[in-house]
Amino acid sequence: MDSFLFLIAGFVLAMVAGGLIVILQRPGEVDRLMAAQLLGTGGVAILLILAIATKGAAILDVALILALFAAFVAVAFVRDASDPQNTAQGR
Amino acid sequence: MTILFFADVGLVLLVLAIGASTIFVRKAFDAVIAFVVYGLLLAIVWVRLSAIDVALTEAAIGGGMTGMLLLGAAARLRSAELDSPRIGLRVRLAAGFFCALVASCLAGALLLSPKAIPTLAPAVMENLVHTGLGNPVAGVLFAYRALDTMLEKVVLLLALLGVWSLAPNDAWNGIPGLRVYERPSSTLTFLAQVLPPVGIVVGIYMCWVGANEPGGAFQGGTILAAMWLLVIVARLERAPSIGQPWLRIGLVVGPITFLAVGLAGLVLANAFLGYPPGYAKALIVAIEVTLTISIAVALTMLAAGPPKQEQQ
Amino acid sequence: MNLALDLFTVSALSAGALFFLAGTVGLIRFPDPLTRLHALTKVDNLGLGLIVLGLLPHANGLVGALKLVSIWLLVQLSGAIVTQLIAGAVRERGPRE
Amino acid sequence: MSDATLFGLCGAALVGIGLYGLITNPEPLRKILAFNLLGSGVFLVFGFISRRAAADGFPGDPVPQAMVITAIVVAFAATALAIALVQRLLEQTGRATLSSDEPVSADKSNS
Repeated sequence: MDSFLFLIAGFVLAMVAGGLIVILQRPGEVDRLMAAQLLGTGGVAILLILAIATKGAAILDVALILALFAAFVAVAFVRDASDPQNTAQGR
Repeated sequence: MTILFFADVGLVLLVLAIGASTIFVRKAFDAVIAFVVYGLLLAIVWVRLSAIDVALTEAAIGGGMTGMLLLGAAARLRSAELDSPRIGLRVRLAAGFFCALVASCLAGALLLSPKAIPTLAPAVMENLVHTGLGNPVAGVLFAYRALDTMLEKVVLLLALLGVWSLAPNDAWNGIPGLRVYERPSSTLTFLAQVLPPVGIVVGIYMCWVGANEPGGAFQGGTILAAMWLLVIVARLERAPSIGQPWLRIGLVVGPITFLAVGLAGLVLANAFLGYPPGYAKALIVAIEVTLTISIAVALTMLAAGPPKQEQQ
Repeated sequence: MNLALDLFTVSALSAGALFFLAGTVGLIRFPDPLTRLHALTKVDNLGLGLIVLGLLPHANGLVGALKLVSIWLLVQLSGAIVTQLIAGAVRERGPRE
Repeated sequence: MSDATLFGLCGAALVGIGLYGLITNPEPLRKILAFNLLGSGVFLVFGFISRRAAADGFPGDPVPQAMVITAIVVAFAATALAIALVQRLLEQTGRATLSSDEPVSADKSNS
């Protein structure tokens, strides 16, 4: 069972890695804003699987914190991506 | 086990790729986004290294708070971004060679390190019983190396003094110039209303479990700081002016409690920062609670930056 | 009983992983930011949801299970709102690349 | 090769990458980023040591871990101070670069 869990964790990691690399390479800035969201979800999934597979209940806390801060950082992404354009137009 | 090893190789490659992109990408804002992603990824790496306490800290401070700070700075500096003079190819090659040399020396030292590295882990485990704590890392932070931990709080305050002292003369005691949403949307307002209650519970929980399980004052304080910043960024609440007495008290209450307990230890336990036997856990928990408050305030103010406007 | 639970876990986790695959393919293949955002949200809801569902039988007692579910709820909530925020940013600057 | 060694080597490589960025990037913000990258590489080396030293059945040696936690917080404080300095530099001079003797870039920032 454990090796199956690790297999799924590895698969999710591969998917997140692929998504992240594509997102970070796109020319538009808008796509990059999704990076935190993707890592938030995928990272939480990986950590939850690891927590169950290694019986480390504390890893759940890491997942919790990762989810919180992924949202926090995403807010900062959007703030700083859309802002200067507006103020530039305002000037 | 081999599956896990391959996954680890993939994780390392991903971390290296994203880490390298923070250096080699052209625009500063892109580099900062990559750095934030990198910081959050490192949390997974620390989990794989069985360092849960560090993973929590890295996700909260290394990824989240540092990311917030750098994103604001990158957006501010974007207007000043200029085609910086490219460093000549020869210099870059030389630098690359030098850096590769440093990295490979370090890698060699790691690979050639002796099988049994001197460790203090057994000593920590042996003495952990006397503190009444269950989390060895908290034991090290608050009993074994308490002086370090106390001075670290002082470093936070010193850094904050440094940031504040960069304010223009007329803005002293003013309101920090944290970047906020120009036109906050209702969605953001909703998030800033819904997430902080959850975050505050998680922050207090982190501080509470810190004695026995991974967690503690740093992680709890950082979460509280993040929630406060979220509320300010969404413009539900203004950043406080730095002259507020309650703010100043919040900043120093943790270090002062720590110092008071340390001085009391001089009398009661015959050593600075010694805990009288039997009271260690109660004292450490008291220190952790006050430190959580101080860390939350200090990190928020550090992320908010130097005061910009005069007090109104 | 044990076998049934394991079977349940395997199928739920596999289905969850499938949604992660779908999300990544969507991120790579979809033509504009809004549709890519759409692909991303499916990963939040169903990918993570199914994985949490599959892990539930192995959770550490009732408290552990509750924690798993509340983490998923947190991701759901913040994910939905953040996606809205990003979509707002996309709309503001137009669908240009 | 164990997993811990793998992450230790990753840390060593990150130190190299960060150092390169620190040397070759002229913008202060990028230098701050590179410095943080270098620092996290060093932390990972500590993580390797913490894992290696714990051969006696512990999950990890708590002493290096506690040091890394302290280091992460201090690195954040240093980053905050550095960023405040850069922003002040921008307000004062209208430029965010350290090289004052580059006529080409000076012209561009004036225009």
